[in-house]
Order: sequence, then C-alpha cells, then structure tokens
Amino acid sequence: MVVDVVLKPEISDPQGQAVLGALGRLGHSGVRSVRQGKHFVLEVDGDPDEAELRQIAETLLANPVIEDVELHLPTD
Amino acid sequence: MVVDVVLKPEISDPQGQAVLGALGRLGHSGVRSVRQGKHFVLEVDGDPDEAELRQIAETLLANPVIEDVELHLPTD
Amino acid sequence: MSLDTVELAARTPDDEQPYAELGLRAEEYQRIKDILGRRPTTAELAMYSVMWSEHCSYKSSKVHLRRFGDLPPSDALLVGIGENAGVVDVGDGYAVTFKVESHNHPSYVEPYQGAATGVGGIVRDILTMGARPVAVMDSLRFGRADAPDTARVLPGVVAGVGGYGNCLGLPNIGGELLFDDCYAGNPLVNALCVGVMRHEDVRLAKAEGTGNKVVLFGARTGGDGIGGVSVLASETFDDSADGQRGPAKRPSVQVGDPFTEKLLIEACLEIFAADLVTGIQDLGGAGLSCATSELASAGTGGMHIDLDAVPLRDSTLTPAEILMSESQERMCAIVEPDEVDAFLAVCRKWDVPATVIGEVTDGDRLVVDWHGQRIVDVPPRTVAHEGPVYERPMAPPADLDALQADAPPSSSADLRADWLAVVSSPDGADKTWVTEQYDRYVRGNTVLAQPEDAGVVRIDEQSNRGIALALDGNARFARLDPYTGAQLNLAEAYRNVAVSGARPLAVTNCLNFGSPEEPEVMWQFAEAVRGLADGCRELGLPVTGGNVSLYNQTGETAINPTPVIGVLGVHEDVTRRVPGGWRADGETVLLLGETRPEFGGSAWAAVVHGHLGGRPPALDLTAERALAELMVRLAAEGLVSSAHDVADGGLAQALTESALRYGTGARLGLAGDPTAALFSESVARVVVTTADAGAVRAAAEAAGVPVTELGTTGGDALVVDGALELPLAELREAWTATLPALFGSPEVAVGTVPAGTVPTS
Amino acid sequence: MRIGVITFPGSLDDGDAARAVRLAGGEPVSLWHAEHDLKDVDAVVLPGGFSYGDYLRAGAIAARAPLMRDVVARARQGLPVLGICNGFQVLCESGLLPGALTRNSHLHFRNRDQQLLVARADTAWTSSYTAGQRITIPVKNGEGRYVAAPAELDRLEGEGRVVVRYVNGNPNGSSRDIAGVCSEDGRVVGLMPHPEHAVEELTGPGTDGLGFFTSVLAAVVAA
Ligand SMILES: Nc1ncnc2c1ncn2[C@@H]1O[C@H](COP(=O)(O)OP(=O)(O)O)[C@@H](O)[C@H]1O
Ligand SMILES: [Mg+2]
Repeated sequence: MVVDVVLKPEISDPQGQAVLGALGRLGHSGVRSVRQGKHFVLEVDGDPDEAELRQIAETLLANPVIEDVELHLPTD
Repeated sequence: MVVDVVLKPEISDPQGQAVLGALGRLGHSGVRSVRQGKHFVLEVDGDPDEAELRQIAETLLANPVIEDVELHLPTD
Repeated sequence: MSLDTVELAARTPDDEQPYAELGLRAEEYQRIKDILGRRPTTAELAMYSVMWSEHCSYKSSKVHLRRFGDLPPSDALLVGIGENAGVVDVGDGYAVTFKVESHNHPSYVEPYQGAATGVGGIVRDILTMGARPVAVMDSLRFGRADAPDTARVLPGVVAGVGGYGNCLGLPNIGGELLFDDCYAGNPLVNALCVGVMRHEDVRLAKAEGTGNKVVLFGARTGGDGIGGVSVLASETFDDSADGQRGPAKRPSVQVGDPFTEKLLIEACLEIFAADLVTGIQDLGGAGLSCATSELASAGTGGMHIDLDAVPLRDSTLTPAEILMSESQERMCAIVEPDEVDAFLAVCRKWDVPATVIGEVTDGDRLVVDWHGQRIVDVPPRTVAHEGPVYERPMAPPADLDALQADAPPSSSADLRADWLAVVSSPDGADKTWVTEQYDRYVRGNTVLAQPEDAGVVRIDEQSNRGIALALDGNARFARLDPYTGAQLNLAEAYRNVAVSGARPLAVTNCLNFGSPEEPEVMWQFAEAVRGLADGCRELGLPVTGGNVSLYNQTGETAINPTPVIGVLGVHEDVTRRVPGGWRADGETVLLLGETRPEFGGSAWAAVVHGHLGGRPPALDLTAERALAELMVRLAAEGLVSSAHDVADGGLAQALTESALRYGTGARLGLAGDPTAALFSESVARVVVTTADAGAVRAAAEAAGVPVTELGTTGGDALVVDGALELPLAELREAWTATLPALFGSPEVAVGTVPAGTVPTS
Repeated sequence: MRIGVITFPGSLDDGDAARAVRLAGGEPVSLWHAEHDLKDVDAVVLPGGFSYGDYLRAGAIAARAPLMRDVVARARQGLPVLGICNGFQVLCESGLLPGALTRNSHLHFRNRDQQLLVARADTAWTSSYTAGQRITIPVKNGEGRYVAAPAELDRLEGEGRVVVRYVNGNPNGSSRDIAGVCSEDGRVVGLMPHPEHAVEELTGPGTDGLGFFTSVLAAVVAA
C-alpha cells in the first residue's frame, strides 16, 4: 500500500517554497508551484484490511491537524 | 506532476523502521515493512516538457547516490 | 455579501455583529461604538477583538503588573517595560535585551509547530529592539512523564524548540524541564531569547515622520492562526469560485519557517547597520492589527495602510483575516522615503519579500483601505493602548489553609533509596536526552550551557565581557504560597546567575496561571506579582519585561501557579566564570549557607511521599544577596574550581550532578539530621569545591555566609560516612536512564515532525 | 594565507569557521554564495548551518549555488576545500565527495562532544595530527548518517579515503563509523563533526579542532 501525506492546502509549505526558489534559480521557470509531502510504502501480510490501513494512515503517518492523507491501495 | 522519491533498497531507512516499530506497538502486526520517501506535487505552466521534468526530478528532487524517483506525469 | 466599509457601517448602525463569538463582552462592544461614534466595520471589529483579548491587552493583569513599573529606577535600565523587550546596560557601551514568552496552548494542539513558532516569536521581539539575538533558553512543563499524552506532546515540543533555534543558529544555553499532573492537557512552553547591541543601536516601535513609508517584510501572509475567528470569514465574504471556502479551511495552527526567519534576522541587522529605519515592530499575536496600531499609537501621527499591497499566500483571505493573520516571520518597518530603495535592496539581497503597504500621516487616525474603499478608520491608541482594564475579584483558594497546615513528613526511612528515587525521578533525572537536541556551540561564544546553573555567553571577544542567564519556576512553592513562591523563584534564578560568578542585573518573567475569571487564580496571580515586585525591590533589580499567560487549565482545573523568572547577570571577564562539576580529586567540598529542615513543596516530599503541603522554605533575600556577593568575589579571585546551587532535590541532587558530570566521587560527612541535610530545600545555599579552603572560609566569613565542610573529592563513589555509599556507576545508571526510557526510542518520534518542516543538519 | 569561508543563505557557523582560521594564524576571507568570485583564496571552508533551511535535502540547494561551480572546478585542480557538517553535505551533493548524509538513525538532532579517530593524517586538512590520534570535538546534526552502497564503502575503505571515524559511540548511525572522507587527492575533506567549535578552551570541549586549520596553512605553503 502507498500512502502520501501532504500538507493541507492552507498550511504554508516552506520546503516546497525552497524547492520552487531553487528551480527558478536553475532556470526552470515553467514550474509554478511545488508542495512537498511524505510518501510511505507499506507491505502488508495477507489481505490488507482497508479500514485498518486507513486508520494507520490517518492517525500515525499523518498529523490530521495540518496534514491530509491519500491512500493508494494495491487494487488502485 | 507528482514525483515520489524513495531510498534505494540497499540504503537503510530508519524512518520507515520507526514507523514499523510504532505499528507493532500499536498492535498492527500485519504490516511487514515500511519505507518512507518524499512526495512532490509540481504545478507546471502550460504544457509540461517531460524531459525537463525528468531532469528536475532526477537531479534536484532526488539524490541519485541514494534515491530512486518515480514520475507520475498528468497523463499517467 | 458586500464589503463592510466605514461608510456602510455609518449607514447601518443596527446591523448585528458577532462580537461575543469574537470574545468581546457587551460593554466592550458598546465602548467600541462609543469610541467610533458608530458601529465598527467587520475589519475594525476584528482588530478590536484581537487587540482587546487578554493575550494582547493584559486586561486582567495590567492593574497588578503596575507594581513592576513602580520599582525604584535602575541605572542599568535603558528601555523599560512596554516595549517589545526591556534593554539593559551591561557596560562598555553594550546593551542587552532579553525576554521570555509563552506558547502554551499552540504547543498542546501541534507540539512541534507550537514550540517552534514560540521560539520564532520571541526571537523577533529581541530582533525588533535592534539587537542581534545571541542565545535562547526554554522552560518546559508537561503532565506526568509516563502519561500517554506526554509522550505525544514532549518529543514534538523538544524537536520544535530545537528545530527552530538550531536552524536560526542560536545556541540554547539552558532552561527547565519539569512534570506534574496539573499540566496534563496544558503543557507550558516558555521560550527566552537574549540579544546584544551597542547602546546607540536601540530601536523602538513607533511610527514617526509624516510621509514615511510603512514596509511589510518577511513571509507572505496566509490564513495562519485565525481559525478561531473564522466566524468573520463566513459572515462577510463572497465565496470564491470553488464555492468551498469557509471557516473550516482556516487553520488555527501557525507553521514556522526558521529559514525565512534567519534571512529576516540577517536582513534586519544589515538594515539597522545602514540606519534605514525610524521605527520597527515584529508581527506576532494579532499580526498586522497589532503592528500597525502599536506603531501608530506610539508615534505622533496617524497611518494609512493599503491592504491590497500585502503579499498573500492565500488569495481567498478577507481583509479582516489579513489584519488578524498570525503568519510567522514577518516584520513591519517605518522607513523614510529616501531610504526605501536601499531598504528594499537589502531585502532582495537576502531573498526577503518586502512591500510598501502604507505611510505615516499627519492625522491621528489609523485608516485601512481595501479595493479602494475605507474599511478601518480608528484612533490607534484605543486599539493598542487603551483597551479595557479589569480589577477582577480575588480570593485565596479555599483549600489553601488546609494545604498549608498539611505539613510534609520530615524523616527518611531509607536515605539511599530516597536519594536514588529523587535523582531518577523525571524532574531530577539527567536532561541530556533533551538538551542534546539543541545546538549549544553555534556562534562560538557559549561559555556555559546546560547542565550548568546558568548559561553564560561571551559578548566581546577582545574584552571577554559576557552575560549570564537563568530561568526558574518552581510551581509547587507557588501553589503553597504564591507570594513567597514567586520570590523563591527569583531567588533561585538570581543565585544561579551568581553561582557562575556573574553580577545579577535585571529580571524578566513569564507568568503562567489559570483563568483570571476565577477569583482564586486571580489572587494567586496578584500575590505572585506582589511577591516578585517586593523581591526585586529588595534585591535592587528592575523587571525589564515579561509575559503573562492566563487560561492555562484543563477543564475547570487550573495549573499550579507557575511564575517562571529569568535573571540576567554580567561577567566583566567570562574567563573567570565558575563551572559546575567536580574534575579533580583531593579538593575540599564546602557547603555555603544554612540548612534547616524544610520539606514543604520539596522534590523529596513529592517523589517519595507523593505529598504537596505545608509551607515552602523560608525566603531570605539578605542571605541570597550576601551569598551572591561572595560568589562574585570567589569567581573574581579564582578561589573555587566548581560551584552548584542547592535547589530542587536538595543536597542529594546537587552532589549527584556535581559528581557525575566528570565522574569524580567524594567522601563526605553530614552533620545534623541526615534527612534535612540531604533533602531539605532551604534557600541561599551553594556547594563549592576548592583547593584553598582557608581562603574560601575567610571570604565567606567576611561576607557573613556560613560555611560547612562536607568532605573531599575523589574516588568512584559518593560516600556519606556512617550513612550510605553510592557507586557512581549505579548512580549514573539511575540518573540517566529515565528520560531515554520514556521518550528515547525512534518509534516515539514518529509523527512528531510534520511534513514540510524536517529539522536537519 | 587567505582562507575563504562561504556564506550561503542559512549558513550558521561561518563566523566560527572564520574565527578558527584566525586562531590558526590564517586570514579569513568571506565569500558570498551568489557571486562568482573566489577572491584569490588559497583554500575554502564550507561552514555548518542549514543552508536554504536544509529543506529538500541537507545541502542540496546550496550545492547548486553559483559560487559552488567555481569551487568544484578549482577543487578538481587541487584547491583545498573543507566541508564541515552542512558543508560536508554540500560537498557530497555537488559530487566532490562520495556518499550521502541522511537522517540520523535515532531520528533526532544530536549535539555532543564526540571522540574521533584520525585515520588519515596526510590530507590537506589533517596533517597537523598523527594517524591513529584521538581527538574530541563537538558533533551536532540531524542528517549526519553517512551512507553509500556497500560496494562503494568497500572501495572507499580500500582507497584509504576515510579521514576520521567515530570512536566511543557513533552519534548518528553512520556506516562503518565514518565521520569524514576525502577526495582521491586528499585536498577535499568533508566531516560531520565541528572542528571550528573546538578551538578555544573557553567555549569548546578543548582545542583539538584547531589542527584542521593549521594543517591547511601548512598544505598551502607546501603547494
Ligand atoms: N528544557 C530545557 N532546555 C534547556 N536546558 C534545560 C532544559 N531543562 C533543563 N535544562 C538544563 O538542565 C540543567 C539542570 O536543570 P535543573 O535541574 O532544572 O537546573 P536547576 O536546578 O539549576 O534549576 C540546567 O542547566 C538547565 O538549564
Ligand atoms: Mg540551579
């Protein structure tokens, strides 16, 4: 299973900003915005229990106060 | 465009290990392994130039000494 | 809905406004109407509501804090209470500014960011005064160490304090870490910053000079920290294209960007050096509302702001939200028109966005325009400096008499077991696991840092002039007697500074209390302030500033009153500083000061007996003063090789820390009752080691400080003749294992550091 | 002897590096990341800090600064370069040194006085020491774990490219206790610990770090 954790859109993202700045200085002016998040790859024994995985993602992998999660189950 | 950066398999990943350990403590014993990487979301003006984006991903967003990249272009 | 303008407000005097949801009382709302002669606009209401909040207006505490202003004038004080931070003359043309501030509630909601932005905020206060920030400290309180929520909050707070301060290049030179059930659900995160400048470089927050420009610089403005007032967002504004916007999208959490703050520091210092500003103010709580109204209020004229010029991170923000946003890493400067280009050039060099957003006018109004319409037109003083003031009812806690009558046990059944219990308790245990996460070396001027009694920083590499700082905030003492407790904290910080050999010079404080609407809390607060003021008068020290944090409670239960007191001292020559820790064998161990059987509020009573009651130790500021003078003299004459004050955990704690520092034991003899000798927390005591006991005795006698010879350093155990023997290895194991066992595993760190804020090298 | 110290946005220990150069008897020269101007220096120090906030990866953005192109070119011709902590990360990111620095295995920033073993005392930056000498200097980092593919590590060891190793405890989980490495010619050295914080008894754990800076002065004279 893959879980991407991204900052909520209204939360400022200094890392993404820094990457955007670097891209500008390197001449890649076509990039308009960059947001940086975390990417988790989980290997699960047997059949994944979607509810459990969702709970893991939302409570452990992400901080719901400022982050959102996107789950990509193997069947996706 | 979305770019996922993951550590090469031969490089150990203490962050993933820590998540795995935390999962074990919380009783989620079905998860066998966790690897943690980075997730970038880039917005591009106009038509994305795939070669340029690939170069950005491979030379700036990831450090090829230790990391692999996966590109997901909008058309994916 | 359309924009609420001054003109519209005048035409629709009876429109309902959500003043109560914004925390204003009916009579406060009425007062705003009286001031303006009409109802406020939405933007004005936003400004008044944040600026008249307890946090910004000090409406409950003001009447009490006046006591600090009434202290006799001090020659050392260059700038007193009221500015962003007080400024003290430390000699040779150097001025020092220091202040401690709380970020308690945000750190509970999002520990990493709450703590990080707490550090960021206090650093900007110091920068605003014209100083280069040179060090930080942190005073932390959490619920029980083994409570699950403490494991959630503490690692994030520590990582946040470290992540932000380390990234700014500010050494962390000390602090406190204490645990108590009363902080479950309400941790305390108090951060101190100290900065140094030349006398002539002091800057003030005022807008002078008609036609001078108002420049906003630093990070762009987003919706940070305005979640609580989203009631205004839903009220006034057209929904933008996606039709989605509304209260839910406004975060109540502020996210810190220490890199931007580092650039802001460097840019400001270059701007100060080139003399490009006439006034400057940081943006903290209440954001632009605060900065503009305070600058205008302190100045002579008015101010005009064009809100459209404010660079936004989020284009959906309403004007009221822009005025209230607490986005971090922003500053506001008043710049003469001729200097604007030079000012902007410095900002460009450091990649700091900067924008002219208005100018100083010759009127006496603060006016704000948005899309060509007037949305604010107010007398700035009424926003910034003439908020409501309350004399809230006060009453001693109903349980106080019973608490004070409940004297603690006074005799130990097993000295050895109690010793180990005290030093291995979370409060007494080695704090290395925390302090290793802080950079203490950066800038290369850290002379002493944790675990020393005081942090010491060199401020001049030629003359070796330096400063010392300590923070102390024992809340058990303050719970038992807030008047004495505040003074005891002052005494401890004063002593800690003097132990290093520094001459104490000035005081700051952060007063953490429960709800001022509770008469019992208000009484505790008033007593603590009265105590601190009386203590400062007696020691001849000015209070240069501080911070008040109220409403620290979980449900109905207030925290123990926690006045955290910081004392600043001066070293003429930091090479004479006295460090802690025993290094050499064969030195004489002396106890300076007098020990009485005093266990009320002691660590021993708490750890061993789970007891809190009785009276705190008797205060003796005369003895503290004599002891401090003695310590300064011993340092100057190089008569002692180490010194450590005796406080929480009594002599047992002080001996443990001294012996374990470099692994040097001692053989000691204790006179009198051994429980009192080891665990009493009598004040005005210091343990020193010396190769010249005679000289120390003579100096102590001249100063009127009692001396007791305890024994001699050496060996690999602490041996108390006839009582106990503690091999250092065993003691070290007990003392060091506690915090790593609770918080040290990588699993605990999972999730403490949010995406977007990885603190690294 | 002119020793340049580069300041990137977010550099923190640049003042400390300059002080160390001065105490060693050299003349520190400040260099600005955005200018293509090495000001005729005889050697360069990349100081510690959080260049560009260390957002993305530590050192990644600074490695792409204009002045770094000049540093890389000159280093390949033998200009002595020392990267300390963030500077080491920049050198790895710019390809002047092998390997990479990643998040500490315990996931915390860690600052402590660290014992090191000097494995190579014949580089431009370590000739004041003797091989096998133990020195104590501060370490402080959050991303200091040195990694490389196992075969690469074998190669580095075989070529004797490890300059300093952690002893008495590995503060960050670095592979094979590697604290610092050098280029093939021994002129470019990078290490995570901070010699510039151990140059005065008053402010450091001792003066064991001074040797890095006295070494380069000798190397420049010899060259
Ligand atoms: N949160 C913290 N941040 C920085 N330093 C700390 C912190 N907590 C404790 N320390 C340091 O650890 C040392 C021991 O703390 P403590 O026992 O509370 O000192 P004291 O008894 O002198 O008040 C002191 O040097 C103190 O500055
Ligand atoms: Mg102390």
